[in-house]
Amino acid sequence: MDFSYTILIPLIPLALFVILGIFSKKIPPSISGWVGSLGLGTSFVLSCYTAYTYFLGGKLNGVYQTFIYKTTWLNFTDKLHIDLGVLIDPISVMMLVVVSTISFMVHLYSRGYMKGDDGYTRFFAYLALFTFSMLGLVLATNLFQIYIFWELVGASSFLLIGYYYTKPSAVAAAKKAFIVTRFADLGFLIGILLVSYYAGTFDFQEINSLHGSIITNWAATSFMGLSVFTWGLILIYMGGIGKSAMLPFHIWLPDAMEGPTPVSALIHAATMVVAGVYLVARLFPVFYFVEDGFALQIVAYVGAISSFVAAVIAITQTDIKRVLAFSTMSQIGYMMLALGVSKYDGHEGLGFMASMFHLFTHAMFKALLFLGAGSVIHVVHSNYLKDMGSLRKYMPITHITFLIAALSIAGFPGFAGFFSKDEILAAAFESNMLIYVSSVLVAGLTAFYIFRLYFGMFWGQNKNYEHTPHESPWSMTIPMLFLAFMSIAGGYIPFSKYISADHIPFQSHLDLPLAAIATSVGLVGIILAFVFYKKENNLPERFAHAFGVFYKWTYHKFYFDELYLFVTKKILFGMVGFSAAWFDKHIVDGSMVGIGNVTVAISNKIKGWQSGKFQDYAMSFIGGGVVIAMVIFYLWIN
Amino acid sequence: MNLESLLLMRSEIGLTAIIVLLIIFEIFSNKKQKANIIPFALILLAINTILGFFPLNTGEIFGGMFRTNTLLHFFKTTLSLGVLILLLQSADWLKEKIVAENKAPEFIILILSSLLGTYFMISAGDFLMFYIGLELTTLPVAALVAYETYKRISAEGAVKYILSSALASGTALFGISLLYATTGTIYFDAMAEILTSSNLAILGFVFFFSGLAFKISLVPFHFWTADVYEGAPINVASYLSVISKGAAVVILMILLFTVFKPLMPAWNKIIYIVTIATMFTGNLFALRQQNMKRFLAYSSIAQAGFILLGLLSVDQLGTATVIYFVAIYIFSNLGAFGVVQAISSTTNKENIDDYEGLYRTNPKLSLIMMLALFSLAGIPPLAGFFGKFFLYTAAASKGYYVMVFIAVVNATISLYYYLLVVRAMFLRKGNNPIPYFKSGNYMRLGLLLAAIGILVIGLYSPIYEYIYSFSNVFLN
Amino acid sequence: MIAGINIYEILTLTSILFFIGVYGFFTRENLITVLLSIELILNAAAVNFVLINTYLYPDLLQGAIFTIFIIALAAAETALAIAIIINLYKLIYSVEVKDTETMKY
Amino acid sequence: MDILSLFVVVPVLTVLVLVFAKNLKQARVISLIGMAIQFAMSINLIFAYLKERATNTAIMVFTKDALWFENFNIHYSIGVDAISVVMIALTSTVVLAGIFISWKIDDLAKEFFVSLIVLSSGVFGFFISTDLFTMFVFYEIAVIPMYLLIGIWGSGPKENSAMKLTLMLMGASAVLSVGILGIYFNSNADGGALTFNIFEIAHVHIPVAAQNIFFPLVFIGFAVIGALFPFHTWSPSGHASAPTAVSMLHAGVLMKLGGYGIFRIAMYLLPLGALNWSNFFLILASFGVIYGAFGAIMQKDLKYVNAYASVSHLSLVLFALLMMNRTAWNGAIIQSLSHGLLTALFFALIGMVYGRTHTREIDKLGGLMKILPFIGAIYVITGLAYLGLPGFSGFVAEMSVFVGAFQHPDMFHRVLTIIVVSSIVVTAVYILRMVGKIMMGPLSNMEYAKLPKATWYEKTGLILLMIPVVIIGVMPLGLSEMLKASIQPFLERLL
Repeated sequence: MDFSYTILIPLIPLALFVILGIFSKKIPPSISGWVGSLGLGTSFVLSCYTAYTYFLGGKLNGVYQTFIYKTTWLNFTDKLHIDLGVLIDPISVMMLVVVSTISFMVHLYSRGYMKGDDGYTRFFAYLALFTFSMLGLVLATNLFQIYIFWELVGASSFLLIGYYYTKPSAVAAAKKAFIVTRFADLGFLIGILLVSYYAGTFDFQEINSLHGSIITNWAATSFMGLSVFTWGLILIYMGGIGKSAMLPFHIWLPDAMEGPTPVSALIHAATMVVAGVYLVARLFPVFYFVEDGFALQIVAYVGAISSFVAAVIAITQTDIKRVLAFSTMSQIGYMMLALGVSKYDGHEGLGFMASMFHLFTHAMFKALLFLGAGSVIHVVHSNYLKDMGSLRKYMPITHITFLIAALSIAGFPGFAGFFSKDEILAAAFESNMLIYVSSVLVAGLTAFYIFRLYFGMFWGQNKNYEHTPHESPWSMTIPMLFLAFMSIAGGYIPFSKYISADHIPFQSHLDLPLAAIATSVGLVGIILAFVFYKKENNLPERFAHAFGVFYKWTYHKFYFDELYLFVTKKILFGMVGFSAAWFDKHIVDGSMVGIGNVTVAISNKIKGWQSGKFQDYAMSFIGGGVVIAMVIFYLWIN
Repeated sequence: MNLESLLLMRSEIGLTAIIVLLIIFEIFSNKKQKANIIPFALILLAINTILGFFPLNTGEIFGGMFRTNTLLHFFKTTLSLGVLILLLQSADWLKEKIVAENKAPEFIILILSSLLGTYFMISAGDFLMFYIGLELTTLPVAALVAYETYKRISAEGAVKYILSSALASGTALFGISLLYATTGTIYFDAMAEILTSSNLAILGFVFFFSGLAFKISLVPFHFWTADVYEGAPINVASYLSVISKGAAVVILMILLFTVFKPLMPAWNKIIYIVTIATMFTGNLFALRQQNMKRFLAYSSIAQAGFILLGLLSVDQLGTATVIYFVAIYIFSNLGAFGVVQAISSTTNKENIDDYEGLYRTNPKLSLIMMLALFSLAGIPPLAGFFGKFFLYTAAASKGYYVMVFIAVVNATISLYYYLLVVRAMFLRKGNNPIPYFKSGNYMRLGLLLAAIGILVIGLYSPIYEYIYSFSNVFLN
Repeated sequence: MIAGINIYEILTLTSILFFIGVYGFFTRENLITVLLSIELILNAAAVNFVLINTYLYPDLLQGAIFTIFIIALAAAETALAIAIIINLYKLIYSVEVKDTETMKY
Repeated sequence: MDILSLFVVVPVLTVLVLVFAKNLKQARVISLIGMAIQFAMSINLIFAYLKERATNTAIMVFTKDALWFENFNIHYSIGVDAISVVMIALTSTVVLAGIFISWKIDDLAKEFFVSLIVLSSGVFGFFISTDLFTMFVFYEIAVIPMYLLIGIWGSGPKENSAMKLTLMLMGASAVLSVGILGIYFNSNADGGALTFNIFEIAHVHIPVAAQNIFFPLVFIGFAVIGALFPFHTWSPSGHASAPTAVSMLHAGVLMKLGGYGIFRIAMYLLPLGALNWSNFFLILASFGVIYGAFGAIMQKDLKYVNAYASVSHLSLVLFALLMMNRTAWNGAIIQSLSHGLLTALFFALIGMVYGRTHTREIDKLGGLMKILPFIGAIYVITGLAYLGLPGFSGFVAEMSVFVGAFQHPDMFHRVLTIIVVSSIVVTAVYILRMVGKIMMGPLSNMEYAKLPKATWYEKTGLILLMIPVVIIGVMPLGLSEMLKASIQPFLERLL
């Protein structure tokens, strides 16, 4: 089969970006919106077609083939060269679908949401740029290509978060996001350098091949007790941590909510933030085989801890988008831990599949949640829960779709989230009890905080809105409806038939007891939320008081930001930067200037020699002659 | 000795003839015609200079007291070209003098006789002729330093000059007498054969050397320079700094390479020490100067230090580079002094501060000044760069890398104070800049010649090749 | 040839003469006396020439000739110096060394 | 007249014509024409080179040789390889852009353009000459006009900055001259005549002792203009005081002479010395990378930020050069190009902002993007390119350097590489700080609301510089292959 046409999928958005970007002043909004949506529509159709053809016909005697089309972009050495191209295998195809779907939906949605904004065209240009980079990322054929698009994704995220660039908070958030991820990418880059130095290649096929140099003799070179490849993978995963907002690099994600809501839906819920997961999945064989999966363990624990901490924090946040942000973080933690606990072949590789599955479903319902929140914010003009209430009367569609998404994320039986989450729990249960328990707890917390949102937004008592809320226009509701459909239907896709660590389909089944536990925990969460937030009452305050300090810490997100602020501002810039500047000004430059001053000073000191008395001159004349004679006699004799 | 052999003294005879003619003219011309002596003298000198470009065969007369060869002839021609430019630059100034106090002719006559002195000095074949030439070079200039009799500093400078130089020549004489004592001859060639490095000989050499070093104003024999330059009229200072210094350098080189060759290990060290001292002292003193004449005085001291680099390598290369650099130096310094002269003679301003904003009022003058200074500093593509670089090469060819390093450090220091002047002229706007003025044609011609020299001598390599071709005459 | 006096004594004498001149040059307050000390220096050199000639190299008269020229030039020098000093005197009515120190540094 | 000498002749002719210019209009038109021709020639040269290279396998092509000073064996000998070709292209681009940027120079316009073009002629001569002496001559010709350019048309403490800059650079070149003489007098080590010709010397086995002595001299002589720590201090003050076009030319081109000279002379002629000294200078260079970056964070003045950024990025060039392998060298050259273009862009933009708001204080500026959309957009793009965003030249350069340097078998070098790599974060910090503060955020001063938009000549200049940045960034393969061929001889010297 020939998948070379898939190159068009990223190139169309690129073309859109170039056109809209260069002529952003010329093109009227009415057109640019349509152009963008149509372009993305084509990519969407194409990727669906790709998925269709690949998953039906991509198998060669039971194994999903990998198709690679690439061209050399830059030669470093004989072995090391950056290629650009497309790599078609189950996960990349799956990601293609996710990215193009969500992006398409967001495009449609934004036409309504961004209406009347003076940067309308610019917005769509940025969206196109992001979509291009993200697609390039998922299609990457080698480490360096993925790094290239990794950076591009970061940049476009910077542009989109800072879209309202006159708002200081937005600018700050954009900078923060970029710099934090950049710092993580530093690890990524060094990791790439390490791996490529020892493996002599960037190419995924060679790196991942079970007979490749890495997997066969990773033990050859070790550094501080670990294989250098383990170090390399950990560093690479550091990049993943940054992009996927895992602990400890999660601090940028909440602030990133400064961006327009569609952006949050697209980038910071559905696609970009799962890049880390994708990266690990992409390198899964290496992660799994090198040093018996030491790096993979780290992935698992980082995922588990992040998901738990994030869920806890999410309970106390009052800004709905931030709640969703932490929820995203927690869900991605799920995916990470699923990968982490996964084995490689056959049914053992359940975790891998589960993680991808959850990635898919999560993209749908989380995007939906954001879009819903967006349409609410659109009418309420506030992000804060306290300004909302009993909106169900005014905006039925939003209400229903949001409910569906909430049930889905809460893992209510029959909804997409239920199935994927169940697989994850199953995988965790099989491998690591500790992680399993924590993730069950997280399930409960998730249900609680999401329904806290739900009740807080759509029930409770009516707030006095300056102008009465109304349902959003069709341009916004249609995508929501579609996603709502997906967040139910997505669960019934037999993922294990398509995606597995070793590309060999296997049969996965619903593990009822585990499902029962999870569901019941979820229900408890929902009920609690119902009790707390269905009607306005003082229960939350009482509990908050009961927990006291703990509540305070949670509310302040465990003071991560403050810590980082202290380290960067005070230590790095305050001390290092300042002292560097001082040193430069006074020591280095000072010494250079000093040479000059000394010369002038000497010249002032010795001016007295020229006394103006010609007899002194004569003395120096004769004296000089005599001295020279002396010197010569001295040097002469010996 | 037949009469043709007298032709070896062609340029000397020509010069003498000019002087005589001028004296006659001076005697028999009435007050109105006096002014014409300037063009008259200029034309005559120009003719003599042009004649100088015709080759002259090697030889010696008066039993070897007077000798000449291509190198000497070339250098004499260069000197007379320099004097020509000098006179061109002073012509307008002299005109006023004639009107005011009617004493132009003696100026020219004295300058020319001093030039004659340099001729005899450099082509001397024995110490007697050398001594006569030396004195003939010095005394007229001493008179010229006091030329502006109404100026106190002029008289003071003259006193310092005449007394110091008398002391210098006395010392040199004493040295010569000691050398005579060791060898029993005053002829260069004869002495070169006999001379051995006895202590007495070295003592004699040192005394003699100090006498000559005085002329070149090497440290520590340089102190008179600044005061005398400041006191003297600008063109006299210019003469001192280029012509008499250049001649002294050349004869010093000749003597070192021929007569004192046996003492080379000794004088090599002397030169080494003196060079370093000279460069540093000259530069360090020049940093502070405000008065342009004083400034150029110290700068010329520093330049003398650079010239000595060439003496360190006793070979054709060294000779060639020294001659080459002296020629370049003559043009560069004449350029600088010429501008100072032009400005001072119209506005009586001689301080660096007065030059502020000069470019905006008198662009041409400041351009020439900049060319001259950059040439002195050794900035390509001006001649000075080539001169300096070749001097370094000469020193390095004998492995004096440390010396070269010290030299380049000094070159950087010197660049600093040359840039101070450039700063005043170009960067500063100035509160009351010197107003625009149009200097006379003589002056313009003089400056033009100097500028051409600065530009051409370096880039046009055949000049150097030519100098190199005959630079071995004293090395065998 | 003077009986009983050998060349070394004479060279010593002339050297002493020379340095007396130098000393005078350094220390005299008055320009004229400075000029006198220069004469001493020149004469030291002149005497040197003559006597070296007669004692060491009597066959040729180079030294003697040289001496004659020295005397002549010394006279010229002195005359010029005197003229210049007089000129200075006309300007400042003083021939003191200390009055010739306006230009310095 | 051969294709290369024209690069020196055209500027000289332009200057000669300029002398007769009456006013600003004529002056700028004349210089524009001259430099446009120069630019066209440089573009043509690239293709001519590629064509020639296909058939000609010599190290240098388009060589010409004329005897100049016979008994020093000094020749006016010229020739280009890929490295000099791209450098020439860079120079002509920046100079042309500089002419556009200084379209409205008011004071002594004629003299300004004259000095600018004299400077550029020196640079061109430097890049084409293959004779040490000629090279040195052109080098100093290129340096000295800076004094006037900064001193007359500069701002702030211009006189001191100009003096400091000139003295440090000329002092360096003085040291350099000693080194060159040292090479010259060792060029007959295998017998044969003394020569200044680089490629004749390249065949000589200069004794190691001599190499160890003269390598540091030559290296430092060039490294000062390449802003090597601790000799970089002329550059911040110099840049800050210089007028826009001069900063562009200086940071964009003149500082490249350092890296080029080190590569072409120090590395190529004294490889053993290079090997012996590399560790010492590597430490300085890597320190300079980090140090410059941190220095840039703390600056308040836009030009200072950029100046320290240049220190950091040029130290990266030296770092790569000292790594002594093909990839790193490749990266070093591309980094020179990319930094040249980007920093020129930055200075141009800063100049435009300054020309409108009359301040370069970061704290005083803010939110200009709304008022000056074009300048703002280019500013942001330049910033992103500067911090090494893929798709722009900076990324290609840095990655080549990092990967190349990391291929070094020695642990010490790889550790240094990791340290140096970490600079990309700091770079991001100061770039975003600058961009975020002055372009984004609320308008800091209501006065700025009515600032004039970018004019056509400003836009032309910016676009002119931006195009190659993007081209290199998007398809670097051609360039890197082209350079690779020319780097081969340098590698062979190391064996």
